[in-house]
Amino acid sequence: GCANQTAGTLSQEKTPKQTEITFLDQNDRKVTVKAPVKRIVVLQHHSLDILAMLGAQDQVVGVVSKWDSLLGKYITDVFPGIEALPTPGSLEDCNVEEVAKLNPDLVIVAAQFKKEYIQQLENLGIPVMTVTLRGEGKQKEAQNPELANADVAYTRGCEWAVRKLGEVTGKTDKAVKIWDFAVANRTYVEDQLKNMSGDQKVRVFIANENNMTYGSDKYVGCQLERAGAVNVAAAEIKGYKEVSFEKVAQWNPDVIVVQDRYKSVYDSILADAKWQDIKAVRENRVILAPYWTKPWGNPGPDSIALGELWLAYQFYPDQIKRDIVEVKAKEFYKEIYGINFTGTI
Amino acid sequence: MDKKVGNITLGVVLILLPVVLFIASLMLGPYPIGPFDVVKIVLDNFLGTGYVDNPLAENMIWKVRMPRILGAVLVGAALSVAGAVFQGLFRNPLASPYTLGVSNGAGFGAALAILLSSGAGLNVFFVQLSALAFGLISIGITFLLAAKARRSTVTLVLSGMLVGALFSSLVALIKYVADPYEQLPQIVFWLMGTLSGVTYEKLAMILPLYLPAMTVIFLMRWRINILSMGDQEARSYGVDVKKNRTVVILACSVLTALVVSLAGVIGWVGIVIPHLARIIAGHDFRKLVPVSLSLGICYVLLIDDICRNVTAAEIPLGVVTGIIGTPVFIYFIYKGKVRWE
Amino acid sequence: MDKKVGNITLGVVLILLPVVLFIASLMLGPYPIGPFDVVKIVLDNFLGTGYVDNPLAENMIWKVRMPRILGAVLVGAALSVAGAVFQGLFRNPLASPYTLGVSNGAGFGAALAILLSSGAGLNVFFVQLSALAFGLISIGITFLLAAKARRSTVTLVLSGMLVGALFSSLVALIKYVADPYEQLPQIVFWLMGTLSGVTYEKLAMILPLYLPAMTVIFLMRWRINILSMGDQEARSYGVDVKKNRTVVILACSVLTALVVSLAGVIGWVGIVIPHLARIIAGHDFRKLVPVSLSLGICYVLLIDDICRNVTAAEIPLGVVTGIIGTPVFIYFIYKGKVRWE
Amino acid sequence: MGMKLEVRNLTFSYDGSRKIFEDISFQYHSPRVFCILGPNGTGKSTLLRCMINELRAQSGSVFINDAQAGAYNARELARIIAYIPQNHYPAFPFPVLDIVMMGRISRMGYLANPGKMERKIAMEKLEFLQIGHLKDKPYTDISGGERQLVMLASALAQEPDLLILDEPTAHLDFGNQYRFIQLVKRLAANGTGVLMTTHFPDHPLELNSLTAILKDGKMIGIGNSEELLTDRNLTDLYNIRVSVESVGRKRICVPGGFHEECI
Amino acid sequence: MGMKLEVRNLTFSYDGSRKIFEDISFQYHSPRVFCILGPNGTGKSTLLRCMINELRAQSGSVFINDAQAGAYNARELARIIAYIPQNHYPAFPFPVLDIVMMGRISRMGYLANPGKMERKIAMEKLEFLQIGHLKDKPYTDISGGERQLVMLASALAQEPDLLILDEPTAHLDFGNQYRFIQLVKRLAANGTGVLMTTHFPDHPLELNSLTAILKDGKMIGIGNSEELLTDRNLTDLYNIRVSVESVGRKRICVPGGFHEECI
Ligand SMILES: Nc1ncnc2c1ncn2[C@@H]1O[C@H](COP(=O)(O)OP(=O)(O)OP(=O)(O)O)[C@@H](O)[C@H]1O
Ligand SMILES: Nc1ncnc2c1ncn2[C@@H]1O[C@H](COP(=O)(O)OP(=O)(O)OP(=O)(O)O)[C@@H](O)[C@H]1O
Ligand SMILES: [Mg+2]
Ligand SMILES: [Mg+2]
Repeated sequence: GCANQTAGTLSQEKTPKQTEITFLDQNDRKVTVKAPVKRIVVLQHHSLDILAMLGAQDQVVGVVSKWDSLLGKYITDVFPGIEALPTPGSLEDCNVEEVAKLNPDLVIVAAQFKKEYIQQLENLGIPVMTVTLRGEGKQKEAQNPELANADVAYTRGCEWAVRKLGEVTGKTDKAVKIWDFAVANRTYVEDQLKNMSGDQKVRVFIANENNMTYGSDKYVGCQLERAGAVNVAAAEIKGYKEVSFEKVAQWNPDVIVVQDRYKSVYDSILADAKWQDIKAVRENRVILAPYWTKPWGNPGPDSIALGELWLAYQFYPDQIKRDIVEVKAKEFYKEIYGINFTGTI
Repeated sequence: MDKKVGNITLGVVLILLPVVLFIASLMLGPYPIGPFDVVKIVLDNFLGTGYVDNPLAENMIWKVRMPRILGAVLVGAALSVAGAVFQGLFRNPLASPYTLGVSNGAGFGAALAILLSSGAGLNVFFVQLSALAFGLISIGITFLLAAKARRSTVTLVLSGMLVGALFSSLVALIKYVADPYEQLPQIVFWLMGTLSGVTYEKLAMILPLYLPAMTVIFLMRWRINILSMGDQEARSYGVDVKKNRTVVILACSVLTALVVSLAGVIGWVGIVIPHLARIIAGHDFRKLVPVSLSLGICYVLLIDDICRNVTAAEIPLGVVTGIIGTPVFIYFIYKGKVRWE
Repeated sequence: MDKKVGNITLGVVLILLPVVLFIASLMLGPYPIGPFDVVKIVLDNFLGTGYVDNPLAENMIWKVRMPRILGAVLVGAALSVAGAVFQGLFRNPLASPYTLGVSNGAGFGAALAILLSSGAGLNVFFVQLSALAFGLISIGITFLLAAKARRSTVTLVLSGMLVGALFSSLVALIKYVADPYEQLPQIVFWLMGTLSGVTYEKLAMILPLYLPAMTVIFLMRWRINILSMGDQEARSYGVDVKKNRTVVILACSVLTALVVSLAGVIGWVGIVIPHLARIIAGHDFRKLVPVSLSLGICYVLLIDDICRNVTAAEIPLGVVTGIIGTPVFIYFIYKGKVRWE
Repeated sequence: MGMKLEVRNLTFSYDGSRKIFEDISFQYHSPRVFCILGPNGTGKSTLLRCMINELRAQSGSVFINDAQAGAYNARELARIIAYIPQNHYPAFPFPVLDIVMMGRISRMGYLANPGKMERKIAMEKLEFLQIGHLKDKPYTDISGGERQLVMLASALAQEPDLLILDEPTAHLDFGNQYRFIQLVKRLAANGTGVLMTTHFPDHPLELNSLTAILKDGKMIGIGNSEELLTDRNLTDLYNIRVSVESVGRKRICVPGGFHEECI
Repeated sequence: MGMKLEVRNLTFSYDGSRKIFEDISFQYHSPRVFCILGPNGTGKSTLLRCMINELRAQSGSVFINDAQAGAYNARELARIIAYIPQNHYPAFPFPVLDIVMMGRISRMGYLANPGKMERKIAMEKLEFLQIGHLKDKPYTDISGGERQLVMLASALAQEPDLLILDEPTAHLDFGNQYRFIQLVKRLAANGTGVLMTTHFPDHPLELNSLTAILKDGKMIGIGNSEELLTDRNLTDLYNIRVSVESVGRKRICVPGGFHEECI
């Protein structure tokens, strides 16, 4: 009985508005979907966030497991009802049958999603789209740790993700609005900081748990650069690596940035005797980055729109005023997510 | 109960159980297909009744469930048989198919392939091939090392352990340099072992080596008995120890490398199932090999069914293997049934 | 060379080498402090010269390098000694301090503690304590299981292996349910083993058990020789096998649990160093234990120096252990020096 | 001085069903020599292992100096009794001297390593058995007979009241067998008892020992060797014709009588 | 039928320096019985292991049927020679019958499992040695003498031209020793050679065998037992007084002469 019914829904023609579109996804795989899609399974958390920005929550029928810790608590504010959605997979894998049971028109997966599953989903006639948030530039420059190229790659990648997700969900206008907002904010920061010379720039160290830091090819590095800072680890370290305290002491950074999900790291830096002779600690410039600035490995529109701005304000409060940050944050949350901004600046 | 009758009953059970589990596994899955529909779909394929009710269900059976279940069968059989043989041959209850470092070699191959592939170009066959190749290379190195030194079994085991350690360091190195967001999860995931990625193509890739290797072990069961008596004893019985041992170890290692390349490093099966089989069958490989085979297949089928069906997201194999298998084994240790010497 | 003279030379080398390496390690580090400054800083502390050149450098020596180097000493000593004892006691060249599942137990303890802590409240001592507690619990379970069954060494080893398998499944379960961004990396990182998190507080936490356990093993060296002859033989010499074996295994397991709780699961040392020590010292634990101790300390100090100094980012211990240690061991296998039976 | 070993109604089975021996009782006072004879597989080794409390009997008990054998801990027992099994599977290649020193453990402090004194005693025992030259050899790499002598030296180093030896001459050469018998006499004379199994009726005859005959799970005879080991008894015991002959002062058992016989 | 074993100038050393024996040469044609006598640790077992190519001599060579022993592969050699070592360390508790069937492997197909025929032959050998009742017992759980008989059955199942046995009677009881000697006679009569080491000069005397005496790394005598085994030679060999006495038709060696002697 069940099986027949499933088949029935599948073969049944959807509303005539749908048109078939074909494109290359961010892993250069050809994807064909009937847009706008009705039922999406989202196994990539940035995409889930972007879909919430786009206002496509109703089209999402399944989400990545552990979405709450991948994105943070705010997601329940911007995506009411997400708790009730099934979680048929993670960033790396899924239960193919569970996905099939949801009858999706499209599955969005992350870069690390196993290729075998993509194959199996396609065998079942389910289109899969990979979102990596990096433009094509990334592959060619993968071995090259130059920040400028990574910056281009992340920017293009994020733009593509916003526009393409807008297109497949039929929210093209909103996509344009989101991206324009991000670009405008970024340009504002750029303008404010354009007269700064290299030796004026603050030298920043990003502290994570387990003595890990972000080196050169992560988005957060671009974010710092965009905010007019120098990542002290970027010259010697690529990617996400452990560094010893000795190395940090040698770099002696002006500012230390800690994400607010690593509050314990922040506390221990302030408390531990050995850190007290590091410049940033001595000068009280250890800062905790709030969730909405998203200083992550990959960019979202809000990390471009708000994160860069906030960091620049932290580094150069003379050039970037607190009010501006507050206005922009409130505007972003109201205009894009459609809720009130409740974060602290 | 008469001992002979008991033996026959046991034999029948050990043959039927995997078959029953195989069929049951085909019927189990989160995507709802009734048992009759499963039968219909399977029969349709063989009889060409042309009666296709639901193409998605048909795909589910043939493209999703079947290759995975076949994979479970091959993995269970290979690991448990190789484990039983190694434990006997090395006279070491701690031995497993991974003792000689094959899994680390294969793991390195896979990690290397993942590292070298750009995100878009990742080819699963390349990964599998590389895993297989390095699995075999690691065995080659082990034999080379052991051959240069004294040729005893202990030297071989130590060489294998060493080669394994080397490759596991190399895997750590690759993990260290890999992209933490894209490649690292792939590598970690691969190493953890899973049956969900099995496809017909992958199966087809391993069968040409798998079947001969398994056949060799089956045919040499009596010789393995004699080899397990010790090198000198076997030699004076007229068994060319070096040659025969090499063939047996190679066959087991090839089996291991094949299934590791197919499904990653699946733990527990290769060390615990042989011990359980030994409780039932004793130390005689004529019985021990088929019993291990049957138990290994049943066990992996069962475990995989649990992984696929219990929760929405798949439970990793490594979680279920230990948690299901341990109580059984505890029971037998408790009963004093686990004897070695 | 006269054998006696050779023995004395060897003894002196084995005592001096760790000391020299210890001092050298204090002088090595990415943060540049000249050797003389190091000496000055160290002397200052003991003589109270009040001569403080550079507070950061002083912190670096006392708060960063010293605890870490002390950690390396404790870890190297414990793992290599416990490995040597287990290999002899179980008469099994594949045995290691982790054979009885202590590491998996401790790993589970740590993972559980990390899972239970909210991100902000993560207390490293709680993690260490939990690791230690579960390490000891796992040993307790192993003994209990083995005691209920036949009390042979093999049963004990199998029980340990089993308990280890169970805990490793439970660790997999925790990994599966853990928060992927905050808890999972912590757990993975912890399990990989590192000396970078060692502090005086952590050291102080393990010493009260560490020193007695190590002393017991040292004092019982001759008894371990007799135990390694086999249960019946030892008993007829007048050694209460069950009691003595339990004490020795407990001491080794406690040492293992302690250093695992301190620095995570560090591989290779506990299995390969004892084999190297056996080449130098033979099977007599009166020599084997101190030689293992010395080699273990040197090896871990050396490895850690490499991890700390070679690149800006720390290299994980697991990468270096295998890649440095393997050539040495290959050399000895090649030379046919590795003998077991 | 001298010790007392008493076996009362001892019944043993490995598997709980087939009884290896049943209802065996005897008393033995050291330092007299006590030989146990019996065909292969009759339970001699099993009986010895019950006496040293390695195997637990199904019923009956063993008393050592009037206390249950089970009441002694390993250390106490090892000071009274040294035991050498019929077969020993060597583990690690310890030097011969170390093996002999191991015999001293029950007389050393709990955490002590062997010192000069243990070394001296061990060397004495080796020299005494004329195998001093083996002292540094790994005991895994010596001949079968040499190993048997080393085990004996180790047992002597234990300085027990009673030696329980399972076929101690099995791998000794003709000369060493003879010397061993002389040694047993001397030990007895000096107050150390010897309880041994043997396949040679010549041994109890030569030693003039207390002798027991085990057959088909029963102790079918116990007494002075001279009286017990008659042509008739031995013929019954081994199922071949045996005649006990006098050669000078000695009495020698000759198998097969004077005539060839078919197997 | 009948095989030829020739040893030419054989010198052996375990460590490359101390020579166990030097420049040993002899010829042996089966099926005559050949006994090797010598004190403990003199190199008898070592010599046997050289003959079956388990140890490689430093110089000199062993010829089997006029081809170098090293030229035979294990299977070929096992069809000609069956060897039982002095000590065997059992591995897994295989049933006795399986152990005996293992002797058949050199006569079975490479990938064959033993069938009815192998079972039958193995059973025959067990019955022949009167240990048929042991067939299902794990061979780890039988007595020392029983195990020695099982190993003998296994060697017999090999149906070789020559049995090389290292102290085959060490753990046999008095009766089984006698029966074993009768068996050797019968084997020789039926064309199977037996080359054995023994500590009992009575054995070569009873067997009237070719006999060699090994002492201090030399073969100090080879010849007919009657001629070789004199009072004087045996006294020299074992360092105790030995007299060879006649008891009826038999000749028996009596250690220690007629007088007590000190060790
Ligand atoms: N571990 C065991 N488990 C079960 N049965 C055993 C075991 N050891 C010996 N037996 C059996 O018990 C009986 C007595 O064995 P035991 O070794 O005591 O004989 P024995 O008199 O010492 O013989 P031998 O003269 O050959 O040494 C034999 O039938 C043997 O098969
Ligand atoms: N594996 C070995 N390595 C080194 N030396 C050995 C080894 N085996 C035996 N030896 C030594 O070689 C000599 C001869 O030993 P072998 O076993 O051949 O003597 P045997 O004549 O058989 O003595 P037995 O009558 O006691 O069995 C002895 O001195 C012994 O110590
Ligand atoms: Mg016996
Ligand atoms: Mg010998």
